[in-house]
Amino acid sequence: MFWKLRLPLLLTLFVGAVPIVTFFLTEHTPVIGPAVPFVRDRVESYMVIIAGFALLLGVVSVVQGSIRKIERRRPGWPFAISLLTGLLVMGAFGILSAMRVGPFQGLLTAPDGSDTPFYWMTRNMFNPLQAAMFSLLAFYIASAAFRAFRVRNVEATILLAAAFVVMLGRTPLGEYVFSWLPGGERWLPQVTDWIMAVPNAAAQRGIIIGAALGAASLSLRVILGIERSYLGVKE
Amino acid sequence: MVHGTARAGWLGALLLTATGVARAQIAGGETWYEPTRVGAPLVLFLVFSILVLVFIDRSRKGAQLFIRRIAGINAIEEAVGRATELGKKVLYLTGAGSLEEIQTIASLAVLRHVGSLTARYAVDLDVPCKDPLAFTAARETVQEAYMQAGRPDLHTSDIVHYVTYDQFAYTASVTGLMVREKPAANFLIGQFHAESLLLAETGQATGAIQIAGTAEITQLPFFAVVCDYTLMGEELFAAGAYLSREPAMLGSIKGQDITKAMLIVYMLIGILLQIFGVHALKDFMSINGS
Amino acid sequence: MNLERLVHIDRRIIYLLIALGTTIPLLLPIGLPVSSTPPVERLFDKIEGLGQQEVVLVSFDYGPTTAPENNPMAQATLRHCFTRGVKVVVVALFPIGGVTMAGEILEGVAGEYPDLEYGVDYAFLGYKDGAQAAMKQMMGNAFAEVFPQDFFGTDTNQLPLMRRVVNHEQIALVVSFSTNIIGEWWANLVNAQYGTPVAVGTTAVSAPKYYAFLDSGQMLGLLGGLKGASEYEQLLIDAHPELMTIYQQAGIYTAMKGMDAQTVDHAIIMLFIIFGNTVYFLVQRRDARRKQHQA
Amino acid sequence: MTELIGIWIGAFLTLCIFSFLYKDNPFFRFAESLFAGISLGYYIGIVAVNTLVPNLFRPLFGDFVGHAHLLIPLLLGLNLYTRFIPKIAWMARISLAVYIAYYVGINMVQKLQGEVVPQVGSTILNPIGGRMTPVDNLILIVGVLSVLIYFYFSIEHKKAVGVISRVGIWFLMLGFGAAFGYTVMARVSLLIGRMNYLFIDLLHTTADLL
Repeated sequence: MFWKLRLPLLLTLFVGAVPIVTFFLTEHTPVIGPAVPFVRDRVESYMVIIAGFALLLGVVSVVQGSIRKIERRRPGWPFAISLLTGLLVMGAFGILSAMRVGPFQGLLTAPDGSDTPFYWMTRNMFNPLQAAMFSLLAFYIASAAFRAFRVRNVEATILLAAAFVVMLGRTPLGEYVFSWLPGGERWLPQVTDWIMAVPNAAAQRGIIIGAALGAASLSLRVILGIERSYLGVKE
Repeated sequence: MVHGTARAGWLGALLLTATGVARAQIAGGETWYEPTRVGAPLVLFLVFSILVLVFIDRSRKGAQLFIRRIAGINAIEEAVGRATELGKKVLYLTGAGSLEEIQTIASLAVLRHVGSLTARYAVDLDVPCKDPLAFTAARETVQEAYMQAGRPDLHTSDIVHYVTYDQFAYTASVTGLMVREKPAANFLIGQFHAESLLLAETGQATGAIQIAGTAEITQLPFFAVVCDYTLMGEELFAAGAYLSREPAMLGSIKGQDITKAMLIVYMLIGILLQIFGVHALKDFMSINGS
Repeated sequence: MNLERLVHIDRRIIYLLIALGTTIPLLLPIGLPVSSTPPVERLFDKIEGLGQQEVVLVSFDYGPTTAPENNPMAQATLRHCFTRGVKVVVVALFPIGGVTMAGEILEGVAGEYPDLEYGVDYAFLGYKDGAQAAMKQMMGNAFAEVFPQDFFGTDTNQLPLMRRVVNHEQIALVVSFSTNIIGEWWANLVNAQYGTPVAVGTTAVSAPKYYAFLDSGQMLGLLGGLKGASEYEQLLIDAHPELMTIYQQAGIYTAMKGMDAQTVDHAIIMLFIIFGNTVYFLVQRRDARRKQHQA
Repeated sequence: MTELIGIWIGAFLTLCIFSFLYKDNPFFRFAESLFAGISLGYYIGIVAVNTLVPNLFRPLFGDFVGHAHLLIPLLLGLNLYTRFIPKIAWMARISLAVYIAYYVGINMVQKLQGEVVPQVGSTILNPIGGRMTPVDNLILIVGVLSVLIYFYFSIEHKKAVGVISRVGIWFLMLGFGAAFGYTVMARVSLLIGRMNYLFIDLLHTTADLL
């Protein structure tokens, strides 16, 4: 039990307390002073390295899953082949460049300044795919607005009204609506700015304060070993 | 025993900080403490920690603490139940964040609960992951949930699986999965970015009951508009504690609430004093600290 | 008529209209008028009031994903500086493609001004990671410390402009084009510490949270999304009509053209919301009547 | 020539993704699976070249004694792989515990210092004076406080508390609606960027290259 549960919990307590204590101190603090810059500068880079190792676990999971899919001829198994091909080609370029094997002397640009195959695939396949997926949001936001903004009750009406005014006020449309009144073309943009700066800011501030306290409380529960879903083992 | 050690260690850490600060004050010269942090942040930290610890202690000793109903949390069982009736799977996303993101930790706490429900009801669970560390932790969490529920036989390594680290490649895969496998319940809990709406809107189109939870201010509106239930900000962080019903967990929520009450009173007094030209309370909380 | 079918209208109809509403205005510009707002005017007036020897620091803190919004604002601001003869120092602090964006935009805009001399009228220092630390170091200590060489590999101290510009003391204004957090840091760290005026051009998503900085005076001006960028383009054309030729070229992308598409798409979405609510209202009324009949 | 092919591959993949709007189809599935594979391969390259080699392997192999401290992250990282050996699979949890604990500690103080303190400070404002009108100031104060009351868990939301938390919900809805409306712009902008790429850039570049 000690190794499986207590040791991780004791480590959690110790490792969690260190950044808290050093947060308030400087390197001039007696006794533990020298630890302060170490914690601030080094530990962070350690964590990045640990996260780097974790990626391989993910890769193993993907490869195992895809192979299983192909072996068992599950629905859509041919697409597992295109997945593995993309992974293999791109990953191989990456690993070879990291190890500087043969012609692979740079990840994105070769020493002579020319683009590598890795870069070519990034630019012509990876980036367009990212941008295309991202831009689907315009369609989704339109259909979500159509479906969700209904005058159902007080809350839904407030939501709708605020969204409607801001949508109007952020485009030239808002200027036309009241432009027949003197100075009217500035009304909706001004109302929009007001909504953003006053009630919206208030709501955000309330959420931020609450969420930060909630996060701090959860942090404390983790450090004290009360919350340990991720560790599994129960006492 | 562990808790005793934990508390002692914790208090020790506090004491160390306090003495460090006190000695720095006396010595003067080169500061031994961060002047902008020792001030409001330290006081808040101490008050908060002590309140949380006190209420954890009280709760453990049997004090009955009331926690109000949180609709999104109560709906979790209903959602898993529906999946059972329909014989379809439950999809659980832990968000885009890694383990440095506290929202991911909060999500794992909820996943633990969802995992034990799906184990108990023998419903399929699917947890595709974006972050490799979150993936590793989710795997531990789910495995343990199935063990605890007494159904290790239902646990397979297919449940928690890795997809890819890219935000939109991940989103494409998961939306594709939603459309093809039509899960009955989707949980979108953790840190989300622009993909929130792509996921939620696709899930809505497939007719799944959707429970979302995030503290990302920019994404909350989309979940609130599209999903059936949304755990907002602080509710997300409280969810794990609420679900566990463990006294220590509930005590920490109470401590956090009392801190909140104190801050509200502090703000009200501060505002009142501002009117009379006294700025002390505001200055104490200003960005540059003491 | 079956009202239920209208309530649950196929979402693909909405998708199709949005696709058309975006494409058509880009190919056949409408030229809707744009009026400006104070946060944009304040930045414009600031640059309009700068002397020819004064220096603006332009920081590219965004990447390709938000280029449709950020590019036009960066182009308009650079054009404004170059038209007025104000000196410009360009840096990039955004890790994913910031330096590429900076290079492309700068090359394009500077190309429109054949009289400009690199190193004298403007300098491009390149990319530095660790935005917060880099900001503090270049503004507090010296640009040359963070960027010993410029983007092209020349010693920074060899550039006549950079011999004059040491740190924040020679910078009249910082303009950050930012996707997310880096613009905030400019206001938080640089404006707070050195008092240098900071303006930020950001995406429409991030703009709301920047209002707090505008409010607190930590930020001089703010361009929010395409709207902010098109306002700036309009102010620029009004003040410097000679730039009209650039902005009216066919086949180039400007915030004003984008704004036309924006406006059409917004109109489509809002009409759908009105339509949805009308149908919803009719259904409610019909159901209420049916209930009455049954009773 | 490779450039021309590349540009058209990009355009083809863009259309494959867009086809999902109509319905799920083999083109989308192809693009989606390729996307998953390529992106994962991309991050393998990035992590290896930008993190593991320069921050770990090169310093360790170059000057082992000087960088012996890097054994800490190396061992913690390798320890994650104990997952594959059933008998000692639990050891991976130690690395997870260390990773989580460190960030949880940082999070805790940073949230209090960086979010609670400044937001509380800036809510303490004199309703009369400042940049905003007294009414705006009051609305802001009422908004922040009522939202905080809404998040109060350990009290029943009845009577006065119920009323205030209802007001809090209204503020939340107002904020959500506004943010939604505001985001519409950004999302449409992205689509404009893509359409611009498909209809203007693509044809221009093709014409230039031919």
